[in-house]
Amino acid sequence: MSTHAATAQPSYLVDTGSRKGLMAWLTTTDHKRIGLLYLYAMSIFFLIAMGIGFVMRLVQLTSYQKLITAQTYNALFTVHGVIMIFLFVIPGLSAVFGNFFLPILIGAKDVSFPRLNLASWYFFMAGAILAVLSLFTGGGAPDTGWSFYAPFSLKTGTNVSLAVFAAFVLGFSSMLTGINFITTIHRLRAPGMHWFRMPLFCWAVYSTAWIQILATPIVAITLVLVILERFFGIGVFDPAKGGDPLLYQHLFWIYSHPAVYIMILPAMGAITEIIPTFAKRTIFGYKAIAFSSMAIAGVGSLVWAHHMFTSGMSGMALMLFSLLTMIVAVPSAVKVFNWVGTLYKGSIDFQPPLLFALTFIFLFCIGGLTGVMQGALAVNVHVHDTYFIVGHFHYVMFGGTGMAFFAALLYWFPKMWGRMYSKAAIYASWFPIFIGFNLLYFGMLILGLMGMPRRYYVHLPQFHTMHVVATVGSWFLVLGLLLFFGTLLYAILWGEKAEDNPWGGVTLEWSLPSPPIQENFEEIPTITHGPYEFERLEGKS
Amino acid sequence: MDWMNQAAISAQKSDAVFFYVFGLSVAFLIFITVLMIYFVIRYSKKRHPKAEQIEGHVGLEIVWTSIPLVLFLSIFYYGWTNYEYMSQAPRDAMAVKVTARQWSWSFEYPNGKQSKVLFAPLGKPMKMEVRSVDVVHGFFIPSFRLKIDAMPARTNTTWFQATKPGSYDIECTVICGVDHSLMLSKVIVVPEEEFKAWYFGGEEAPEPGKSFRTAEAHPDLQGLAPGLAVLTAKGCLACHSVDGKPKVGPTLKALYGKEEQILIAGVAKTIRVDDAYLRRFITNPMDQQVRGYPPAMPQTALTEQELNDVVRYIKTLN
Amino acid sequence: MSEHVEPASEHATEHPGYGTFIKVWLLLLILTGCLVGVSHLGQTYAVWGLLTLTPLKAGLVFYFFMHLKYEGPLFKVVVLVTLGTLLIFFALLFSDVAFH
Amino acid sequence: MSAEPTTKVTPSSLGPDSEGSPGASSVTQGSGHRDDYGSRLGMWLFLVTEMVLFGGLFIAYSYMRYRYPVEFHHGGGELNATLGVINTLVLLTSSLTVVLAIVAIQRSEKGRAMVFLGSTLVLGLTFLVIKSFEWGAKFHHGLYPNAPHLATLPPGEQVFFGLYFTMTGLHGLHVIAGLSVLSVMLWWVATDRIRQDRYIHLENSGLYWHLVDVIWIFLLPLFYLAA
Ligand code: HEA
Ligand code: HEA
Ligand code: HEC
Ligand code: CUA
Ligand SMILES: [Cu+2]
Repeated sequence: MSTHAATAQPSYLVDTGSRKGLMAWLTTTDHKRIGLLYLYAMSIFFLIAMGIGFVMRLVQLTSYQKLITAQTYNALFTVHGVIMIFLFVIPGLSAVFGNFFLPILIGAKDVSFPRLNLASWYFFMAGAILAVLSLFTGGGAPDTGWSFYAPFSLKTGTNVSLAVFAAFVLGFSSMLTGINFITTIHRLRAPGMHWFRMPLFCWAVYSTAWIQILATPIVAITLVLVILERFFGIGVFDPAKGGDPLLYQHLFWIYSHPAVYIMILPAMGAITEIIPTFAKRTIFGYKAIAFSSMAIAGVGSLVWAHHMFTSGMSGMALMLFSLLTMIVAVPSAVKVFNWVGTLYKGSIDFQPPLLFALTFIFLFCIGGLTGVMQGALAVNVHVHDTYFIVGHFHYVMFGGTGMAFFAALLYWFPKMWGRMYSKAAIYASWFPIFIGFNLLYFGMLILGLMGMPRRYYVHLPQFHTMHVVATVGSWFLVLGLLLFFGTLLYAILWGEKAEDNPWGGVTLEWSLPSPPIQENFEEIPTITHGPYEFERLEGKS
Repeated sequence: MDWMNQAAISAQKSDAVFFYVFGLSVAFLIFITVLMIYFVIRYSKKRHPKAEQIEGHVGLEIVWTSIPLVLFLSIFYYGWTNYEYMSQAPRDAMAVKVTARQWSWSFEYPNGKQSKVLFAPLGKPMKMEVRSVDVVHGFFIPSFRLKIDAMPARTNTTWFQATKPGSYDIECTVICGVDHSLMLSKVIVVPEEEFKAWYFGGEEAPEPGKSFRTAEAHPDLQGLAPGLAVLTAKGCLACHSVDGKPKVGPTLKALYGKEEQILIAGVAKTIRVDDAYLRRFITNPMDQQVRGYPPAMPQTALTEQELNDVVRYIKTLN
Repeated sequence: MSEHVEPASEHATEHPGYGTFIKVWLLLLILTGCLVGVSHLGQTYAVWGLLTLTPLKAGLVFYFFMHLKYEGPLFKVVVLVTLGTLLIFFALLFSDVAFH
Repeated sequence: MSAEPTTKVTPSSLGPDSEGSPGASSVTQGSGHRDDYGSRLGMWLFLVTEMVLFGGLFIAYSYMRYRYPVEFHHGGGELNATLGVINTLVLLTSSLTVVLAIVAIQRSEKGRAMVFLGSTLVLGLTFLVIKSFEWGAKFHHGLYPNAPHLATLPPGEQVFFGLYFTMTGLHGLHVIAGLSVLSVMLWWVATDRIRQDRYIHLENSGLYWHLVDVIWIFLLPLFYLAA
């Protein structure tokens, strides 16, 4: 590591241009800084949406129903869902860690279109601001749920138009990021970095980017149609004019199902980086994992109507979509097995990122397996639109994408800020997070089986006990999360200096100083071997 | 077996698939978790200082691709065939028109009879023709594991055959506006004769649901508290329990002094149950509606004395 | 970048001249004429015309005007993947509408 | 707005020192070298999103047409097929002039390139003018969404006109965007920012314009020849 002692270039955190401070950040085209811009913005949205989730749990205790009316509650879960989906999990890992590490991992100095990259961030912020504006203008916060089902979304007096437009702008940001990443991977790989030498995170980001550009435009146009419908009454979704609400549902889910794989693929990619580093061995089944990413992206685009099994589709469609849903679960299973296989005969250095990665696997499996239950037609008829679904998607989105986000943050933290956090505090936060999480969301699964519908302001008495359990779970979760974020925040500000390679990783980012220099590499490296070759490291030391 | 109030054939069909997937899931989850923990301990840095660089194993990849694939396909097949059964109504099913509107359900039977709660004969197939007059709603009977969306300008159908007499919740599952969570009703399953008596009876025919509930109630009025005697004699116990069990109407147990949401002319209000409320409600049940219950309580003539007894008795149930 | 499938940044082939494009344009005009003609023959013909001639016209624009002919395989794959995806969306959607 | 990000941003792949060395040995590294191929790839990926955007509308169209075959037939009868065909010819020709402009630039024939680009702009404007006459006529006849007259027609026809205005309207917006971008290109040709060794922006704008043309190629039979 001593080679870096004499680096000529300063760290990317130091302003060198003519602009200083905030302005330097807001006009930066450095992919690392843009990654951090996303991270900071996103953390704020995430905290707000979590706060709303917390309030929703209190409402279900029934003691707060005087403060929160039914209308407000409907607005709460809509806003909670919109923020979590469009402002957190969809851009999530791709925009933060993809931006920060994709160019580094393939040995490039930046993405292909750095200014477009900054523009994407501004689109993201514009969308976020519009979303917030929609809460306080027009008829008030939208109350339709994040899926904006027509014709309710056409008739409600709330400010659906602006919220939907916000989602459109956010979609635009997501597409531009996708275009940028695909081009970057095709054009900017370092000499010798051929496709199968890329770290698997890059494969994950690559397949995600393809979904981003192939699916997002569909939701963009769908949302435009909703706006046109509200302003001009074009009648495509409005049954009063001959339109068809089912068409809306199809178009919405054509995007929004693939979107769930936009959420999970980069998360899986991050996990695939973490496990080999702490097992000190090469990944098990490199190609299987790379291809399963592409397979998930491909088949994942073909299963959308499993969200509409009770909507009265034709029997043919029901059969096909249920079948395809089962098939899309296979590549996820392959990944899980390969991760576990990577632990086999490793030399495991147990550290916080690994703990969260393994937690990811456990929670994602529960989420995925409940997904498979929902995919079986006979079961779906019962659990559709109940808390079982709510439980499922919190397991995959929070237990999956969220935990992977945390794991990735812990893993790359020393690289990004050049500082180290307190491991003991992180371990301590894990227990309340894990216990709280399962009380909260397993409680929801049980509620769903009992027949508790989702998006209910008040529940029938037989559901009360489980609701209390879930709410208590959310309190544990808060406790853990506050400790977790507090620890990291403290470390960013006052943490001790981190080494260049604290975990003994072998991918390219660990060959850089912490934090990395402005253009990543003094000299573009020439790649002569695969991404996870740990013997080479051993040979050296 | 009575898993979560299983009360129709569709529920048995759905639960069978559920248990199949659930069993597989638990097995795989335990297997993966245990293996993970075992590896982390067995191959920790201390116990296993030097990692072996295993790049993969084609055979294993094939195994763990094809076994899940086969299992998933079997889940699909089982789920699909059982669903086919759950969704295809037999020819002789009685067709009931279910109409959803913001925010209530109504049911119309082939002979034109209408009701706010759904009456169904035990062991006979009933076909539901579900429509909506405004936005999308969801017609859901948890105990039957049955759900179908109510779409505007389109009729969706499903069917059930109840296997247990009783009263079961109907809930709306698709967000449809501010009172989405109040869009509830009941399905009341009674023996066929009783259903027929109502169905073929004229306007005055008593609503079904008495027999299985009067069986629970005390037949002998002697020695009962005066209020309870009135409740029994006037048939209130057909719909109300005094022990906390929900029936068609809310239980009378611990009712007094409770805070409740009621709807007056469609507007939700929170009130505390007191003497005046009880009297008003019993004498004019249609003027207001308790959240979560269909507006199905008939007006019953009670003397002032009976009314006093009833109210006093309800107070004693706290 | 050694094993790259993509060609280097310059156009590998010779640039086509004015003539090629004018010929393609003439062909496009003729095809449009055919399409209009065919659509007068009745509903079935019109639909068949739509399904065959229109993609053909679009293909010509893609292939010549948009220079796909002169690009490496990557761009062709990109276009094919896109069209394939759309086609599958259509097909799966019609598994619902067409079997009601 | 749609075309702008890509076209505007492509210069960023041209670093400060990119002018001199088109044939640099290692193709593309960092921000130091110009990557025309990468720019074109980016543009094509952007076109992918445009294709899918309109693809969504075509999906909606075919769904509805399947539901209301007769009404769509009637609706198509209300449209002016002649204007539709003329507009097709106009757009096809404008597409031709754009490629010819590129050929001209490749041959360093600046004057010709400007004439070709100019004709494209004129043809594009012609298209918009014809279009506006057409829309005007529809409005005159009360055939627009929410019009009292339209509400009396069968539901399927209301959907037809809803889709007609949405799809031609969105296409029209793309024409306007394309024209704006091409005007900038004309200016850049005039000021020699686009020249024989450096015309990637013109090429990308051309790609965009052709796609707009292709979309119209589909709109013609779907709406105007549907009857
Ligand atoms: C990160 C997001 C994410 C992910 C990854 C997934 C993954 C999956 N989802 Fe989920 N889903 C959502 C987010 C996600 N989902 C959301 C947000 C909704 C609700 C939207 C709304 O209505 O608001 C939803 C709803 C939803 C529904 C609709 C429910 C309904 O409304 O009726 C269905 C139905 O099929 C479904 C299925 C699946 C399946 C089969 C997978 C599969 O990809 C899972 C694959 C993984 C595994 C299977 C686990 C690992 C495998 C093994 C351990 C192998 C061994 C197992 C066996 C052999 C059984 N999901
Ligand atoms: C990544 C996505 C994500 C995440 C992480 C979460 C996190 C949480 N969600 Fe969310 N949820 C969704 C995505 C997500 N949700 C979506 C998409 C829906 C569907 C919406 C719809 O129906 O349209 C939904 C719906 C949903 C419902 C169903 C509403 C209904 O149908 O009636 C509920 C109910 O309890 C809920 C609760 C929670 C809770 C308690 C958390 C907890 O995990 C939160 C834990 C954290 C805390 C408890 C706070 C910790 C931080 C602080 C305390 C900081 C303090 C900050 C402030 C006070 C501002 N969510
Ligand atoms: C056919 C069934 C039926 C019968 C018979 C019936 N009720 Fe009810 N009752 C209901 C229903 C349903 C409700 C909920 C009312 C509503 O929402 O309109 C209710 C509500 C009530 C309430 C208000 C409960 C609350 O939670 O606020 C009281 C008190 C009550 N009934 C008393 C009686 C008495 C006394 C009798 C006999 C004289 C009686 N009921 C007979 C169905 C019935
Ligand atoms: Cu009706 Cu929800
Ligand atoms: Cu899905």
